[in-house]
Amino acid sequence: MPPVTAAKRMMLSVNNIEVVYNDVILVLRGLSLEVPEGEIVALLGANGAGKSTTLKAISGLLKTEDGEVTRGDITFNGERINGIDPDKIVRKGIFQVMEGRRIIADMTCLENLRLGAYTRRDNGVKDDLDMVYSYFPRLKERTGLAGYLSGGEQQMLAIGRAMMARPKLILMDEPSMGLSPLMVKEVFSIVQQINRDLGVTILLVEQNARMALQAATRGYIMENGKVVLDGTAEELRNNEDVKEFYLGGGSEERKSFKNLKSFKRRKRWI
Amino acid sequence: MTLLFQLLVNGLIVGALYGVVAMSFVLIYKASRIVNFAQGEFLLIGAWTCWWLLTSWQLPFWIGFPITLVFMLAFGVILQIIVLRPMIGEPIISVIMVTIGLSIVFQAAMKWMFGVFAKPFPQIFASPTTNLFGLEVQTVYVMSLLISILIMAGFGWFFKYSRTGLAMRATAFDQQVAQSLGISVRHMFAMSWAISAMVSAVAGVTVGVVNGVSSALSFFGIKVFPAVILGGLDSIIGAVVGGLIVGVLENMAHYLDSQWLNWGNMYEIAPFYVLIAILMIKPYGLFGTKDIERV
Amino acid sequence: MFEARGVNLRFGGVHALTDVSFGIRKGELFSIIGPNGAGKTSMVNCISGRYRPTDGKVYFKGRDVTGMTPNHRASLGIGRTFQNLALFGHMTVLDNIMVGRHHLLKNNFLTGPLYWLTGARKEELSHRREVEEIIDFLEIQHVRKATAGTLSYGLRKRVELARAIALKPDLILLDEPMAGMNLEEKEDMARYIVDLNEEFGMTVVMIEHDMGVVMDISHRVMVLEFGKKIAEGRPEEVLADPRVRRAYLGEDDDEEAPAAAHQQPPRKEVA
Amino acid sequence: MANVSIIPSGDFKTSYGTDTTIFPTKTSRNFAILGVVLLLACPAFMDRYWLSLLIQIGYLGIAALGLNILVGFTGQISIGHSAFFGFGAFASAWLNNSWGVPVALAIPLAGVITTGVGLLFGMPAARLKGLYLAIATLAAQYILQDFFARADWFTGGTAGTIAEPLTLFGFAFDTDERFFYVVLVAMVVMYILATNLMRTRDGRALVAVRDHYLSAEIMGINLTKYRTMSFGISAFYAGIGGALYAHYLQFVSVEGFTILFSIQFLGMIIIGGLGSIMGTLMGTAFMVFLPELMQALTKMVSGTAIDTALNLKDNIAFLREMSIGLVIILFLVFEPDGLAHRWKQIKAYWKLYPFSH
Amino acid sequence: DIPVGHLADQSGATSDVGVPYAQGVSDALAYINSKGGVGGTKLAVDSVDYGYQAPRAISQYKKWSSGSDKIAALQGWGTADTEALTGFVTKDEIPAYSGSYSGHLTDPTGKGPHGSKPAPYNFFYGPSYSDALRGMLTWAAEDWKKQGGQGKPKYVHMGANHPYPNAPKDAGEQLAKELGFDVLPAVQFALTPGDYTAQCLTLKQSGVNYAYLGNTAGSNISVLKACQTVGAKVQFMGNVWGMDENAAKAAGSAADGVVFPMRTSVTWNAEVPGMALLKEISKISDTSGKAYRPVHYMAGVCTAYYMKEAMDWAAKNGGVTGPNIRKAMYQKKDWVPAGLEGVCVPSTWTDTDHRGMTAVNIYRAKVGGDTGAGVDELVKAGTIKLEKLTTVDVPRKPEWLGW
Ligand SMILES: Nc1ncnc2c1ncn2[C@@H]1O[C@H](COP(=O)(O)OP(=O)(O)OP(=O)(O)O)[C@@H](O)[C@H]1O
Ligand SMILES: Nc1ncnc2c1ncn2[C@@H]1O[C@H](COP(=O)(O)OP(=O)(O)OP(=O)(O)O)[C@@H](O)[C@H]1O
Ligand SMILES: CC(C)C[C@H](N)C(=O)O
Ligand SMILES: [Mg+2]
Ligand SMILES: [Mg+2]
Repeated sequence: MPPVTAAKRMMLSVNNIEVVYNDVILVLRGLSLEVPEGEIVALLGANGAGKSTTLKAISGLLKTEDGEVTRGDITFNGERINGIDPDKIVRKGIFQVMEGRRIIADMTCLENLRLGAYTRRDNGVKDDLDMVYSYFPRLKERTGLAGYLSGGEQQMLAIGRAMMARPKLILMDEPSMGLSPLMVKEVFSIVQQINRDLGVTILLVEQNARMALQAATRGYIMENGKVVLDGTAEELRNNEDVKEFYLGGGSEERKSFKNLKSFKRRKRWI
Repeated sequence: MTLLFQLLVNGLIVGALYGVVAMSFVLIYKASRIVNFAQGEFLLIGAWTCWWLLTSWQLPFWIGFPITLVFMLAFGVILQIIVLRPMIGEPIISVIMVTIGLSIVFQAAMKWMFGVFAKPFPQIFASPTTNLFGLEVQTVYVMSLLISILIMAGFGWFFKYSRTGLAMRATAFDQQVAQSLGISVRHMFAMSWAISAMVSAVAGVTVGVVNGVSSALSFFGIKVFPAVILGGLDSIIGAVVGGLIVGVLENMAHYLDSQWLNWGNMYEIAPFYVLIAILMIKPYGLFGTKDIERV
Repeated sequence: MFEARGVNLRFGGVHALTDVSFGIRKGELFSIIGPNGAGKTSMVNCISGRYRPTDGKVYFKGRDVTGMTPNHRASLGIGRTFQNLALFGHMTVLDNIMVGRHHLLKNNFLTGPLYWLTGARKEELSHRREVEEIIDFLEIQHVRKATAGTLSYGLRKRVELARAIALKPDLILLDEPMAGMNLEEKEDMARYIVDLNEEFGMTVVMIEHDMGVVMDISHRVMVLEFGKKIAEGRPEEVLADPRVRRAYLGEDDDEEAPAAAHQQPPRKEVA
Repeated sequence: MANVSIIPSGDFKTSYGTDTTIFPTKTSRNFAILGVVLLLACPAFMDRYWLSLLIQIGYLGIAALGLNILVGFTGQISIGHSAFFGFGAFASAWLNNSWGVPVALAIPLAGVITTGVGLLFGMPAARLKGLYLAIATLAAQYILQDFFARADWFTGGTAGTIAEPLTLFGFAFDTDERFFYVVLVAMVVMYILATNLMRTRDGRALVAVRDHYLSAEIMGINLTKYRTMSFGISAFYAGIGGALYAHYLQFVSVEGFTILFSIQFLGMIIIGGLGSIMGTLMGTAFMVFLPELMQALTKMVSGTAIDTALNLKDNIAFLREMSIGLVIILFLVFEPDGLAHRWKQIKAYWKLYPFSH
Repeated sequence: DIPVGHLADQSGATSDVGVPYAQGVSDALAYINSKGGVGGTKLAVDSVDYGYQAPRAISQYKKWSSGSDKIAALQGWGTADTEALTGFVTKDEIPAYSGSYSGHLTDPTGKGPHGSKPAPYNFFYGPSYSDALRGMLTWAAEDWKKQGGQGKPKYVHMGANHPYPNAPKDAGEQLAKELGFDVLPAVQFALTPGDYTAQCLTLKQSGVNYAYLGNTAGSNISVLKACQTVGAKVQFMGNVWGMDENAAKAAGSAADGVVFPMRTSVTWNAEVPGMALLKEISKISDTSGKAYRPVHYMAGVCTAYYMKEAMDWAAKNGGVTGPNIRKAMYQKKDWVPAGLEGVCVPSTWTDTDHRGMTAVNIYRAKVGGDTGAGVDELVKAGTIKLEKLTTVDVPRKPEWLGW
């Protein structure tokens, strides 16, 4: 693992964890990663690699799905947090934006946003609400139940809800999923803004590797429940395999989706 | 005509009582999607507790009753911690079955502790009956009517505006999401059970004062199902309106029955016919929120 | 093959679709794009029958199907996948796909239980064979017996596609089939879709936000914004439209541009 | 919900046919056959008490299976199952008493008539969902109970009605030893039918409706038809179970078919495991044996030190009731997915032994 | 040993009356054993609480009726279970003594004009629900005259639409018509406590004079209280199980004046020879000897003693078997078990008529003052009094057999 600049304090570190679902299905097999304070770290990987599982292990939500961290530990600001209830973890400052939006369908946008700030006791809620609305004006217009929002609108709401919580660390599970190209750009710029202006550390799971590696400072690549490659965003962007499988293009000119019919190279990380 | 009017008044009064029990149902449902089959036993426990304080300790009603409410609050919390907490995250239907188990346990426990005979409450109000619109009614009904209005207003505000109220609704919608927002599902559940137990105790004491306390009081639990559904499972106002409707319906059905039909038990069955009819028109009751059907 | 005439869809005050008319030719790969909340999914819902237009008519194979129930449309040959996953979570993958064959199977609640006596067994097995072919095609053999609800997101999308294919539809509607996939997986998915279209001869309607894919594989594209159709035509034409660029891609567009410049695949004309 | 179905290695399937059998492996099939053979021998060595419990499990198990098809497989909760059970009981007795239909024919016919009633009361399912539907079935419970008490011509009114024992070719199945076989055959047949149903088109459609009715509809499934049909099937099973009950007890009275009984049915399938066919049988057995077991246990307690310490005496009855409730609660706390689930895990464990985990 | 099965409801829906009745049966049987049992052989009594659930009663019965220690007789309880077991006890020839007094059980041959099924092995001690009601109606007709009532008195049957309250409904209404009552349509109320104000308002409006309460105490109390509140002046006539000391206490002044039939000649505090034995029996479960026993307890003791004496006879005439016990039941006329004189009412069973008792003792509950204290104190203080009004001899009409 390449050394991280010593000056950076590790906000989150995941050490060699193993996760088992339903007492039998082993999903993560010795996964380690670190998130330095104040940075954006991207976590990339194929479908089913265990990215969401990793995030859930950190936020404690694994428990609610019959999953369990059976080995290794997770520390947040030096404190071991595996096994702690998810709501307590939120209070410590880790907030997860779950995959698939998961907004509360039978409440209005406003109520959803207010719930984002559930753990907060300060008076800034009102201002933050305005801030969210200024990022996503559509949310202000939609006064009906959140369940009737379009897919993309729900995604905006989910991100807005995380902003309302003002956490120290946001775990984002595929925030750009289902967003239009315009919105994707917007979301990534918001992610960067949150990081820069509010000083929130972000662990980002993304399929849009190109955008993710642009926004992030560091990245990890997962396969089959393990980290197979990591480095700074720069390093990853220039890695041949990453280029080929995540960014497209690779060494040659970018291929058309139409023409890659039969020819297919399987990836082989070292 | 006066009979009809009197029945109407009586229907409203009894309906308000149904409304109280219905509210305590809805409360648990709103926070956890659990249908509590032990609600009737909550009512019973409340009634016995109050009875015991009033007879064995000779406390005056105005002290014994609040103590009962506090006790029920604690009881709800403890019950949640011991029995229902381990069930968090498990299939709702299993939790519902647990409440059925609870009702069996409490039913037997109450009989064990207080015996199988109906016991009368000591006299509480200087004048046990009050004249309301030309109908003599038990004073305690009037009391529960007032309390229920208060409770209803309180809940209405609570779920619409308070942070905790919102959190409870979120918990009901999706426990996992609620937890991801930092809501302690345990606290929400504990609170809803506690308040629900307390509210049922109001109804329990009322019925107990009127009819004497006996295990059979717990039947009220199932009796209010139509009321809850009529109003809409997740609506506090609906619960009260549903209660009133069922109360009035029973009495009107009885009127029809006694004057013309002579079926005998129309008052028991009619609410169910009306229930089905209303549901066919409004599948989520009068005030219930529709499920969101989107793909 | 399919035609929408003046479709309007309103939910209370929300105008999800306003006067949208378009047609889809047989054998075409037709994409719908547009900003979030533009009404793309709503349009697909109008085709598959989940929503009934407040106004306007939809025709399928020359028939007015506006008032037809979704299940009836399925047997007419319309299949689809969903934006938010909608698998039968507690069934195995195999059973999920078998459900897709519902309208092709004949046995029922009387003949089914008498399995061996009524030919139900034979029928089930012959369909199983065809389902296995779909499974092979989409390369999901390894999860055949897994419970659908526990699969990862990408696999679930694939199972959904398999289920829709199992219907043997003439028109297949795909709502963001590649959301949540990485490049490699998108490539696979694109290949399946092109195969569906070219080899199985299905007409495909696809909603997708990845411009690369849309540009590369679709024959024609329609753009919706705020419920209105703002453009329709060949991908490179549509993409050149300044309104589309502004509303959908963002003005300082440079990433999706190559796709437009990219050499277009030769149009394959289908009768 | 187990993710992967675990099948021991060495059990290769060579055709789709062998992959869709009722029993996933040869051993499991052999065990099932062995079980039935053992049951066949039961009357030879069991006394009437045990037989009567097994008979109860038989007819209740059939009815409970119907409820599981409705609740577990189609996802529609019913709190009125005992009313359908009762209807089947009355219908069979009525067919036999008033129309002279031989009992052997009256039982299936009663099932068919009950199906009709089930379809009628299942009609709200076209529009109602979840608990709203559940309470509509509660209405069915009360309305039918009222009907039983009123319809003298059909049920004998509140006085109840006599049901003749089943006779076939002059042989009367009027003792427990004999009736046991009737119930056993009925049960095996009904369970096989259900298993077949669930692995064919309409059975899958029911589960699809439960899991995701919106996409089920898009897949070409007529929701109204299947939702209502599920009530029909469930009522059919209830009707058969009820009819067997009637001819076993030879007397049917309104009093038996209360909401408490309906709730007991729910208990059976929840404890057994929703959506599990064999689980239904296990759950039924659980609910039948539990009170008997508690009875025996409390009897053992009486007269011991515990008795004197707690001053139980007559209160022992309450102790028993409480322990029944407690066992149900504890069971669900430790096994919220039901017996079938645990059974599966045990099987999975042994199949992978010693490499499980 | 002579195995005897005892089904009781101690935890179920009718436990308010089931507990004292079962206590009476248990104590009596235990006492009999302490005195050497039947003909020197002890009774092996198995008391089981079946929670008023018929299926449980049945499986329990199967246990008792199979194997080598098949019970010689059964002490049972409710209507549903007794009727469900009727066929079985007939086939197994096990005499069943029950707490259900349904008229249907009084017809051993099944030849009664009202088409009940034969119940040759069912016995109960007390007037049938129907005969008790006939007795009260007869009293009511006279009472109406005595009170100087004008015109036809109005009668109404009240209760749930259940086998138990309904058992005497038709019989009562028919006799009421014959006696010159104006019979109004029945009014129903559930077997559970609840608000029955509506029922009372209609009673009041239609000016009912006499009403029969067919339910158990719990729900009757609700009716009594509601009617008191709305001021309906009705003479209520309770069922055997519908009124007792505990119910009077719970209903308080609302129970004042309610009339009901009693199976024994006296209540606990009476001074009759038979009470000596009863007090001895009571000590079995109450060593202090001070407990006040409600009427159901005494009825339970009587029932047990009839069985015991039948067994005595059987022991001397071929052994304690079911058929012999049944035969023994027919041996005596105006039978009072030895030692219980003045308590148990003389009864006669024949092989064609199981109406053991047709003399109906009618009592009236008197409640004066607050009923907060315990039942024994209330009775001692005279706050609660059960006063005997009269005895009506209901004719043993053949057409009333099994009805
Ligand atoms: N609740 C669960 N029970 C059992 N297995 C599960 C569960 N959730 C996930 N899995 C399994 O764990 C593995 C990893 O899943 P995970 O959702 O973490 O993948 P992912 O990397 O987020 O994939 P995607 O990009 O598709 O979202 C998958 O094989 C999946 O089948
Ligand atoms: N059932 C409904 N009730 C109310 N409003 C609805 C309903 N369905 C859709 N809408 C509204 O209609 C608009 C269009 O929604 P639709 O889902 O079609 O958008 P979309 O183009 O698919 O967007 P996305 O790309 O974000 O998925 C949205 O504003 C949404 O809020
Ligand atoms: C009500 C109870 C005392 C039992 C009664 N004998 C019955 O008929 O069920
Ligand atoms: Mg994921
Ligand atoms: Mg969409």
